[in-house]
This record gives sequence, structure tokens and C-alpha cells, in this order.
Amino acid sequence: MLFKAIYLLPLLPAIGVLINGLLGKRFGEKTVAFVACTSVGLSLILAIGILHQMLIASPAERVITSSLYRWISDGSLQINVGFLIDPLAIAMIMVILFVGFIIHFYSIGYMEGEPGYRRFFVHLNLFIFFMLILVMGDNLILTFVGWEGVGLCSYLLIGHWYEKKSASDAGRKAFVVNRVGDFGFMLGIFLVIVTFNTVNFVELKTILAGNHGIPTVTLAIISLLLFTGAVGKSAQFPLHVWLPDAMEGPTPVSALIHAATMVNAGVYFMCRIFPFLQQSQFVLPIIALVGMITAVYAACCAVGQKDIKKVLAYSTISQIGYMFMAVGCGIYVAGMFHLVAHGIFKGLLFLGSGAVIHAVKGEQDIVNMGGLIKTIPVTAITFLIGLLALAGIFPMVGFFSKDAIIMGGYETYGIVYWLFGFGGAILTALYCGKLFGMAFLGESNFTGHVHKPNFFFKAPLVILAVCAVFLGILGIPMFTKNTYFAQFMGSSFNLGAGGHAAAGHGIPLSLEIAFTLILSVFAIAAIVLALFMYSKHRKTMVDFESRHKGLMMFLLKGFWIDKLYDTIWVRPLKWISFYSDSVCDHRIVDGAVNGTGKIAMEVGKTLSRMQTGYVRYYAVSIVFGVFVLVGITMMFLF
Amino acid sequence: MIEQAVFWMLGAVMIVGALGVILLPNTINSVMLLLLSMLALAGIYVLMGAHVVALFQIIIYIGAVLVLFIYVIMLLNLKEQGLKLPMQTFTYIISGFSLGLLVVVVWLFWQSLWGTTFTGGAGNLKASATVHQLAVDLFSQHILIFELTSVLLLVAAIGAIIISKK
Amino acid sequence: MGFYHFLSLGIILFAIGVVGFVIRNNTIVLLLSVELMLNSVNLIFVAFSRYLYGTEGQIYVFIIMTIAAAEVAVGLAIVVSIYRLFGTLDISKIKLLKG
Amino acid sequence: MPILTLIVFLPLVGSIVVLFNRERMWVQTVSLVTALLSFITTLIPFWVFKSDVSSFQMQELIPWITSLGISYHLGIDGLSLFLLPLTSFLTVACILISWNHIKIKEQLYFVMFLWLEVGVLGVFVALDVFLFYIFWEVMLIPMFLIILIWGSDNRRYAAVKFLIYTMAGSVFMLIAIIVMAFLNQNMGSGFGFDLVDWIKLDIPFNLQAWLFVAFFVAFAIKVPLFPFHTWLPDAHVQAPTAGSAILAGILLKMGIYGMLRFCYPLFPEAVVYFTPTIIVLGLVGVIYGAFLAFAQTDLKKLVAYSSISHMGLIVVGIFALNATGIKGGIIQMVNHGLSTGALFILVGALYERTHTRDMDKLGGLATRVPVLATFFMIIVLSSIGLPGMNGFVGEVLLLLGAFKYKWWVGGLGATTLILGAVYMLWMYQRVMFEKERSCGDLIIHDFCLREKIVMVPIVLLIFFIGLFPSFFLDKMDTSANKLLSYINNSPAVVAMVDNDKVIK
Repeated sequence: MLFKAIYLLPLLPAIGVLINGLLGKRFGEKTVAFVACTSVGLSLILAIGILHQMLIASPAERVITSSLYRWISDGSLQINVGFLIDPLAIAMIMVILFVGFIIHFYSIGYMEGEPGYRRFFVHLNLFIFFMLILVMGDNLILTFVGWEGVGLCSYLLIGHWYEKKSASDAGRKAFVVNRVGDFGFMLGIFLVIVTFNTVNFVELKTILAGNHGIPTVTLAIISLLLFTGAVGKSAQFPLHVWLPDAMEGPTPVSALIHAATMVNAGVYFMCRIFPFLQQSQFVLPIIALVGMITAVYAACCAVGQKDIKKVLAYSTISQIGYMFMAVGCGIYVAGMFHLVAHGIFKGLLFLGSGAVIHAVKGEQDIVNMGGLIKTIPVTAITFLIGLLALAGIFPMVGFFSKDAIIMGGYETYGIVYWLFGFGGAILTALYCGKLFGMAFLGESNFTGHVHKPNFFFKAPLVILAVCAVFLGILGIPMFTKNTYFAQFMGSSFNLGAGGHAAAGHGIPLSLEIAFTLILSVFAIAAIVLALFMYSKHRKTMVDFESRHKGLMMFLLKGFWIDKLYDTIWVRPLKWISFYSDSVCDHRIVDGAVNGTGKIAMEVGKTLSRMQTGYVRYYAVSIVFGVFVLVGITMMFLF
Repeated sequence: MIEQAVFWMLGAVMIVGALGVILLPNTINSVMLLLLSMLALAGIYVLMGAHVVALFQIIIYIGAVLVLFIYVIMLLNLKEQGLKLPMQTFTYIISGFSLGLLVVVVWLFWQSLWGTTFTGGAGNLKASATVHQLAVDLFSQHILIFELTSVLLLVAAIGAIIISKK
Repeated sequence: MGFYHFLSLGIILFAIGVVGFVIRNNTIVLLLSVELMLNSVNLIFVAFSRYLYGTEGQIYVFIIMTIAAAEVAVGLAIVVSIYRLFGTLDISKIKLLKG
Repeated sequence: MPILTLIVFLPLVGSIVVLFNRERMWVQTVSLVTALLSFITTLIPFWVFKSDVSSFQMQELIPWITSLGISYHLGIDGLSLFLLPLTSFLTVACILISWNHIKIKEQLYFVMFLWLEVGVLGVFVALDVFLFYIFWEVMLIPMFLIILIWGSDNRRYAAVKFLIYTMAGSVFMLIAIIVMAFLNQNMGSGFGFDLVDWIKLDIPFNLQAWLFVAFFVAFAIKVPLFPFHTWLPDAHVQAPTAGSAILAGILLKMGIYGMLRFCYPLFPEAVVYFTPTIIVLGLVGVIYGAFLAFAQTDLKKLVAYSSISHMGLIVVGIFALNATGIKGGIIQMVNHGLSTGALFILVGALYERTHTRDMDKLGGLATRVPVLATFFMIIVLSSIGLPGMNGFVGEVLLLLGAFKYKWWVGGLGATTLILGAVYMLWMYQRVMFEKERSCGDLIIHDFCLREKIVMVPIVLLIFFIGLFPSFFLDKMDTSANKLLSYINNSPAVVAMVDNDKVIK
């Protein structure tokens, strides 16, 4: 029975880490790559097996738990190292292992000849390990272990080329900003422990499904604190600043960590703790609002980007914003579906961009590309498929997933929500068109030999492109909340009798179809327009952009938010810290201490002046002392 | 009556001798006057019936201590030194203090003790401690101190040798 | 002629010793002054012994005499080495203890 | 068999054997063997210890100075159980890293380390307070000499500051100890110094407050708690590598140990009364220490200030007055000992190679010394409490304890998550990453075998505690609850709590 062996899922990559990390010094590049890929591959096979078994099981049996050992105990609180796999988890696991495996494979070619080859694969395997811990952990603390662990790997991998200051800065920034989120996460965990005295997801769900009598405010605070963690990890506004910088890492890392898996962990986690969200109603609008702001804001920024990877980075932020919009509406299934879809097509896009960068020898600025479709057609076509999926064009997977989110929210929050979704989608289509037009169409601005991609580049791109086209199947039947994906996932979001999310639709089908059509038409129009303008009339567009330098700069720098944080956080804190070192600690605290010493010294010096060295003087002092004593005696006697 | 006359005479000799000790410029004269003063003191001891102490006074102080002084003065071959009193006002103040102290102490004693009579243990009054009793007490009750002083003497002798060596 | 006469005599002697110790520069005279003070104390001890009918006073006098002898021995040894070291016995010129 | 006596005095015997021969090899080998044997003996209690017994175990009681009620009384509980092997373990590590690196008076150096071990082990097992005080002071002398003789340029200032600071605290404690002995007499048990007797005393609150402050100041200086911390950076910077490691690794723990061992059972009402103040001081220490660490350019100073920050958190945890915090405090003591000790060892290793501790001059070393960089990374991560490593377990329990006390205490304490990452990673970046700045032309060797032998066990322990903390937590459970029960069962405290409830 494969269900018994789920602990092997994370264990296999861990073994890969140990083999490569401890013994890998003598290995050649091929052996290292083989070990790394095999460990993930075996894990993937196991995961497919588990998925298969889960599919044939009845919905009620789709929850597998396995507790390994007691980890931390404190009084009646027990925290185990134990795993929980349900449809929610297996969906995420499949994304991680599938995309992860493909990216491992891709890295063999991409990282060839790099000095930190072994280090790269060790970190990559370690990342898969922690990611699986995050997803499979059956309690909050274990999830937090994975949560921090992936943060660490992200830090290490962004800073892979650590000799570049920008790279190591970016890694550190990612870690620290994530820690800000984790701060909230941690406090949320504490509040859960204090309130429930357990951190086990299954137990928490059971408690929340019943009559628990816990005030809604407590639940809301818990939800908000945990959401803070998710905001940090998933690069949502206002903690998104680390993700664009994280593009300093090697491209496979961007694809795996900063597009397909880790940054989505926030969404996954919100889905994991959905009972809290369900029961503290006013948190959901906050989540939706954050998602909406992020989706539109990041899409705007993406339009202004010049770096191919930064476009994709902002796009990722924006798409995760969509997922949070879904979570904020309580349609977790749609959020998870978009997560899966996004994992596929954004992975594809990043790998494609990697192939492009590789082809043009490290050039990342799309202004300096152009006409690449002629030289690297496979890359170009798969890239286009990815972009279409991203823009939500029928029949790509993105169409189904995004539509589900936008329509699902309309039902809950009305037209404003829909407008936000709509605006975001149009902007998405715009920058997709711009990106493709600038990089692949029109005249070539790149002077130099273009590298043809080899098998290690092409195979992953093609596989992912195929997935991006056909995975939409999961999203049918459309316009219902009973898609194939929802049928599979549904049981995960079943909170007792009342809370099931997959109820019928509240708005008429015709209205829904109309909205979808409007969205699709506008999106197609936008993408075509952008493609056309940026390929044929590229010069006009470039002139236009240079005339509006201020605006473009504003977009390019992400609304100057980085600068803002630098002014209101980083600088003051630095100032406080240097001030407290130079003044507070040295002058005041230590000054008091040394001052005491100095006073003693001064008193001693003064008194030592009485030490004249004349014996007579001392004798006189004795006499004087006797005199005083006698005087005192007299006072007491008479 | 004779006793009183003797007391006043000895007392006067003693005080004059002591003043001479501190005021005469020549050291050897000072020592000689101290000798005189101590002889007078021995006489006073006899007056008080402390014959043993008087004898010791003569043997130890005059026979040993003062001889030692004279010996050292001769050894160092000190030249005649004038009576150079230190001219610091401070010294005069302090001298005044000590004399004032003297007055105060005397006054205190007179104030506090005048009129009290020393009856001691009323049952076994003795005129004074006899030599026998002194010996018994010294070698029974105070034997430890006695022995310790002998050790002290030894240490002092060795110390003196070491200090003055070289 | 009573106890207080002896007592007063002892105190006067002590005061002369103190004054001598303070005003003189010659180290040997300082030692002599110390002897004076010790003697005055002895006198008072014996006086108490006499008027309290005890032997302790006299016993202490013996001990003080011994100590005085030891003190003089060591003191004079120091005087000798001071003279060797500084070539003078004038204590106003010797102030190694100055802080 | 008197195991505890054996544990405490084995290093002393070893130090005497060291004195037989001046040869460098002899001195080093004998010291190492002694330290290893001592380490093995400190593991014995793990087998003998019964984790469900709340009283002191393995007690040894021999009357010593009966006229003053002083006895030779040793014993351990779940609190001291872990500190013993930590001490002997770090001593082994320190002897190994000093191998062939001490240029002057190496015989004295190793003897001092062994004596230091005697003192510290004695502090951790003594149950007679007089005996405790003796060990407490005995341990000062070797540390003082280690800084004074083998330190760097400004060592005199640092050593004297260390000594005076600690002595100043100890004096207050001594007075309080004597008062306690008299109290013991007044309350009918005779003039005595036995902690077990003292615990039974019921001291009026006013007196408790004074005695508590006297004890607490001594311990707070050792910890060091916020306003008393300034000796620490100086001492650390000037001490030789092994001295810093042992100072941070063990000596600081004695402060926490003292608070739990004496303040808790003897003055429960005073503890409750002073808790808010102490917690605020601890929190200030956490945040202030982190800020100061951030401002440093000297590696050792940075680690020293990070110690202040971490120790502040431990104080917050143990004064949160719940078992979670106490257990977190105990386990974090071990963790901090391991990771900060290791940090100092690594900084020392870097200094040896580059002859500078100035972070503005280091940089880009990850390529030159990959193994060292890897170990450094692991230790840094352990220090900032990455899950799966030891620091996390301690931090979670401490913060949870603080959170249970008052939510905002937990909240402010948890800023250490962010601040720790900020200064530690920045430090790592400036040392290991980026371009090389000024050591480009130096020949820098990677870790040699001896250094690996030192670091590997530390790293293994870091992961062991991180992955299987129950092994430790179960053993300290009963003792932590026992400590807490002194507070909760104190009649006056119960009354105070009741009053609180009435007011609410």
C-alpha cells in the first residue's frame, strides 16, 4: 500500500541532498545531476502512484495521515512529525514534483559548466524536500518548518552567484522580508496553541467544524496573523518587494521557486487553514482586497518592465494576487486550480525565458532582443503558448482558471471585484503581447550569434507547453462549481454540513457567459494590439515610452515602493542601530559603568594626596582621630 | 609624708627628663635624659609597691634598650645636629591639638572618676601583687601570652638581623 | 597621693611623647618618644594594678616591655638601614610613601 | 559511588597531571584526555537520571564545616542535567581549537581551562549555597587570567572590567547568602547554607524583595541582562578564541541557571512581583542587542551583541512563569551554548586565517574556504532559529511561553526572528559573499581535520536537538514543573492571583 510510504516522498530528495552534499566532492557533473534528478524522479513516481490510489478511493478515504514520531511536547500539547495528504496536498505535491523534476532536468543543461554546479543541485533538492515538508506537514509547526526551509533555499539559490553583490543582497532581502511575514505566522501559531492547545490540521478542522464556542474575533486574528505569513511568502502587497529582486538567481530557480512552487505556498496555506477563514467572515474581504490590489498593481508594473525576467516576476505577483482573490471569495478550489495552472504555464515561461537568455548570451533586456522567432522557433512557440495561457485565452488552461476566479468573485462581491479582475486581465494581456512582440517579433536588435537550444532546453518546454494546452480539461464543465478538479478537491474543503463551498450558482448562466465573452474579447483584442504595436511599430512605442519617462520609471521601479521602504524602514532602523551603538551603548550605558570607575579613581587620587610620605603627618592623623573619637565619647557621656 | 615628697620629686625629675628628651638637639643627650626619666619611673613603681616591675624597668629599659640606642648612635657616628624643628604651621596646630587632647583627657578622668573608690573584690584585699602571686599568674593563666612573647622576641631578633644586614 | 596623681603623671608623660613624636625630625628621637609613650602606658597599668588589687596590670607591663624591646631592636635595625640608604636620619627628607 | 564528585573533580586531577611535564605535547594530550574523560563522566547522569522524580537526584551530602552549617552537598535535577555535558563538551572543543595555537605559557593555559571546568561544573551541581558561592568565585579566576594573559591588545581593560563587574554582582549575592543563613537560624533550622533547607523557609515579602534583588543582580550581570551587559563585548573581543567560546557557551548560562535554581524556589513572591520589570529588561535586551549587533563591523562584537539579544530572550522566557517558557529557557541554554560557542570558534578560525575581524575587510571567502563557509552557514542558521535545527525548538518554546504570559511580550520577543535574520545574514554576506576585498593575496587554508573534528559533533548535536528535542524535553519536564510549583504553590502568590481575579 503506497499510503504507508508517504514519508518517502520528502525522504528521497533528502537522500539526494545527503549523497550530493557529503560525498559529491568526487562526483563529476553528470553523477551529481543524475543523483539529483533520480531522487526527485523517484519521488514523482511515488506521488503519481499515490494520486492514482487516491483517485480510485472514495472521497471520504482521500485523507492519509502518517505520524512518524513525537517531536516537541509541552504539557498536553503534542507536536508530532507527521504527514497529511489529502487532495489539496496531492495537487500541490504534483505541481512541486512534476515541475520540479522538469526543472531539475532543464538545469542539467542550463547550469552546465557553472562553478557551483553541485551546490546548485544540493540546494535544489533541499528545496524540494522542504517544499514537500511544507505541503505534507500535518500540523502548523511542521508546515512552518517547511515554510522557513524553502525560504532558506530561496535565499541560497537567489544568492547562487554570491560574488555579485546584487545577488547576495537580493537573497538576503528575500529572507528578511519573508521573516517579516513569518513573524506574523509565528504569532498566529502561538495564538492557535493558546486557543486550541493543538496545532494538528485534522484536529483543528474537527474542532472548528463542531460547536467550539471560540470568539470570532480570536479566529479572525489568527487568520490575519497567518495571512501575514502568506503575504510575505507569496510576495503580496505590501511585502512583495523581494520577488522582483529575486530574479538575480539562476533562471531555473526563478521558474521553480519564484513562479511554480514556493511563492504559491501562501495560497496553499490559506486553503489549508480555510476553516479559520470560513468562520471569521470579515477576514475574507481583507484577503480579497489584498489580492485585488496586488493583481492590478503588479500587472501595471509588469507593463513597464524591460527585463524579461522582471516582467515575469511582476506577472507572478499579479497572478498570485488572483489566487488570493479566489481565496478571499471562499472559492478555494478555483484558487488551487489557478495555482496548478500557473505553476505549469509560469514554469514554462520562465524556462522559456531562460532559453532565450541562454540563446542571447545573458542579455535580459527585451529592448535589445527582437525577431528571435526565426532563430529559435521552438522556444518562441512554446513561449507564446505560455503567454496565451497567462493572458487567459481560450483554450489554454489559464482561460478556465482565471475565469473561475473572476466570475466566482462577482457572485460574492459584485461588480467592483469583477472590474478589478477584468482590469488585471487586460493589463496581463497587454504585457504578454508587449513581451512577445518585443522579444520574438519584429526586427532583430540583437547583434551576435544566437545559440540554438539543445535537448535539455527543448524537452521541458514542449512537455510544459502540452500541459498548458490540455490541462484546461480539468476546468470543465465550465460555469459550474463541479468541474473535474473540484470533484477531486471538493472533499478537502468540506467543513461539516454548512460550509461546503461547492454549492450551486447564484447568478444566471447567460449573464455569466456574457461576462466571460466580454473578458475574452477584450483580452484577445489587447494582446493582438500589443503584439502588433510592439512588433511593427516598435519605434513609435519606444519613442512614446521615452517621452513619458517619468511614468515609465514609476512603473519600472514598482511605484517606488522599494524606495519608500528604504526611507521609512531601512534607513531609520540603520540610523537607530548606529546611534544606539555609538552613543547609547558607549556613552550612556557603558559611560555609566566607566563613570563609576572614574569616580572611584578620582576619589582615590584625591585621597592619595593626603599620603604625603611624612611619618609625622600620619602620627598627627592618629592624634587627630583620637581627638575626634574622644569628642564623640564626650558627647555621649555628658 | 615622705612618700609624697618622694613622689613629687620623682615626678618632677621624670617630666623634666622627658621634656629634655624631646627638646635637646643632641641625640646622645636625649638618650641620657630618657635614662634619667626612666630611673625616676622605676622609683615611682617602687612607690606603688611594684618592685618586680621596677627591677625589670631598670634591667630591660636601662640595661638593654637604652644601651642599644647609645650603641646605634655611636655606630652611626651621628654628627651634631641642631634642633631643627619643622617650621610648618600645621605642626604647631597639631601640637596644640595634642596638648588640648591632654587637657581634655585629664579633665575627663577627673570628671568621670573623681570620687569613685576602687574597692575591688572586697573579700581578698591585698596591698599589692606579691612576686609569688605574679609568678603564679604569669605561668598559669597567662602562659600562652608569655610563650608567644618569647616567639615574638625571637622573630624580632631575626628580623633585626635581616633588616640591618648588608 | 592617690590613684589620680599617678594617672595624671602618666598622661602628662604620654603627651610629651606625642609632642616629641610630632615635632622632631630625627628618627632616633622619634623612637625615644615612642619609648616615652610606652612608659607612660606602663605607669598607668601599674597604677591600675595597684588600685584594683590585681596582677594583670603588672603582667601586661611585662609583656609591653618585651614588645618594646623587640620594637626597639627592629626599629633601630630600620634606622640603621635608613641611614645606609638615605645617608640621613631626617624624616622630613624621607617620603617614599607619597601617593 | 560519588559520581558527581568524580565529575567535578576529575578535571582538577587532570590539571595536576598536566603539571608533571612542561612539554607541549604532554600538556595538550593530557588536557585533551582529561577533558574527554570528563565528558564521558558527565554523560553518566543521563543513564542514572530518572525523569519522573522531582527532587534532586544523585545527591551527595557530607558535613563539611559543621560549626557554620556548611556541608558538601551535591545533586542534580532536570535543569543541571544538560548543562554538565554542555560544559565538558565545550571544554573538549576549546582544548582542541587551542591545539598548538597557544604561544606562551601553554601549561598554565590548559590548566586554567581545566580549572574553569571544575568551577563551572561545581556551580551546576552544588546544592549547598556556600559551596555554590565558592565555585562561582573560583571560576572567575581562570577566566580572568585567560583574558588577561592570552587576550588581544586591550586585554587588561577587558579583563579587569569583567572581574570587577562580576565581583560587584557577587558581593550583593554574598550578603544575601549570609542573610539567608541567619534567616535559616531564626526560623529554627539552625545556621546553615543548604539550599534544600532554605527552600522550606517562608520569608516575608519585604525581605524577599531585597534578597531577590541581591541575588538577581549577580545573575543578571552574568547573563548579561540589558543595563549590565557592557562587560560582555569587551571581554569577548579581547579574549582568545577558546575563551570567548567558553565564556559565551557556558559562563553566561550560569546566570540563567542561578535565576532558576535560587530565585525561583527561594523568593517566589518577589519573582512574581518583579516579573514585569525583568521581562521589560529582557525585551529591551532582545531588541537593543540586535540593533547593536547590526551596527558592528567587528565580527566578534557582532556575535557578542547577538548573545545579549539571545540571552535576553531566555530571560523573558523563564520569567514568563509557565512551564513552556522554563523548558524553552533550559533547552535554549544548551542551544545557545552550542551555536554561539561554535560561532566564536568559527570567527576565531577566520581571524587566524585572515588576521582581521573587520567585516569591511573580509568578503568573498565562500569560494576560498567552502567547508568553513558551509559550517558557518549552518551555525548562523541555527543561531537565527531555522526550523529543523536546535535554535528553533528553543525559540518556539520561549516565545510561546512569553506569548502565554502576555501576547505583546511574545510579539515583541518574536521580533528577534526578523532582527536576528537581518544582522546575521548581513554579517554572513559581508564575510563570505560578494567580492574579495583585502585578503586576496593571503594564502587561506580551508578547515583542517582537527577543526572538522571540532565542528562536526557540534553540527550533529544541532540537528539532533532540532529533530529530536523530546529526548531532552522529557527529561526536564518534571523539574520545570517543580520549579513552577514553587511559584504557584506559594500561599502569598496564590493570594495575589486571587486578588487579581477579584479585581477583574
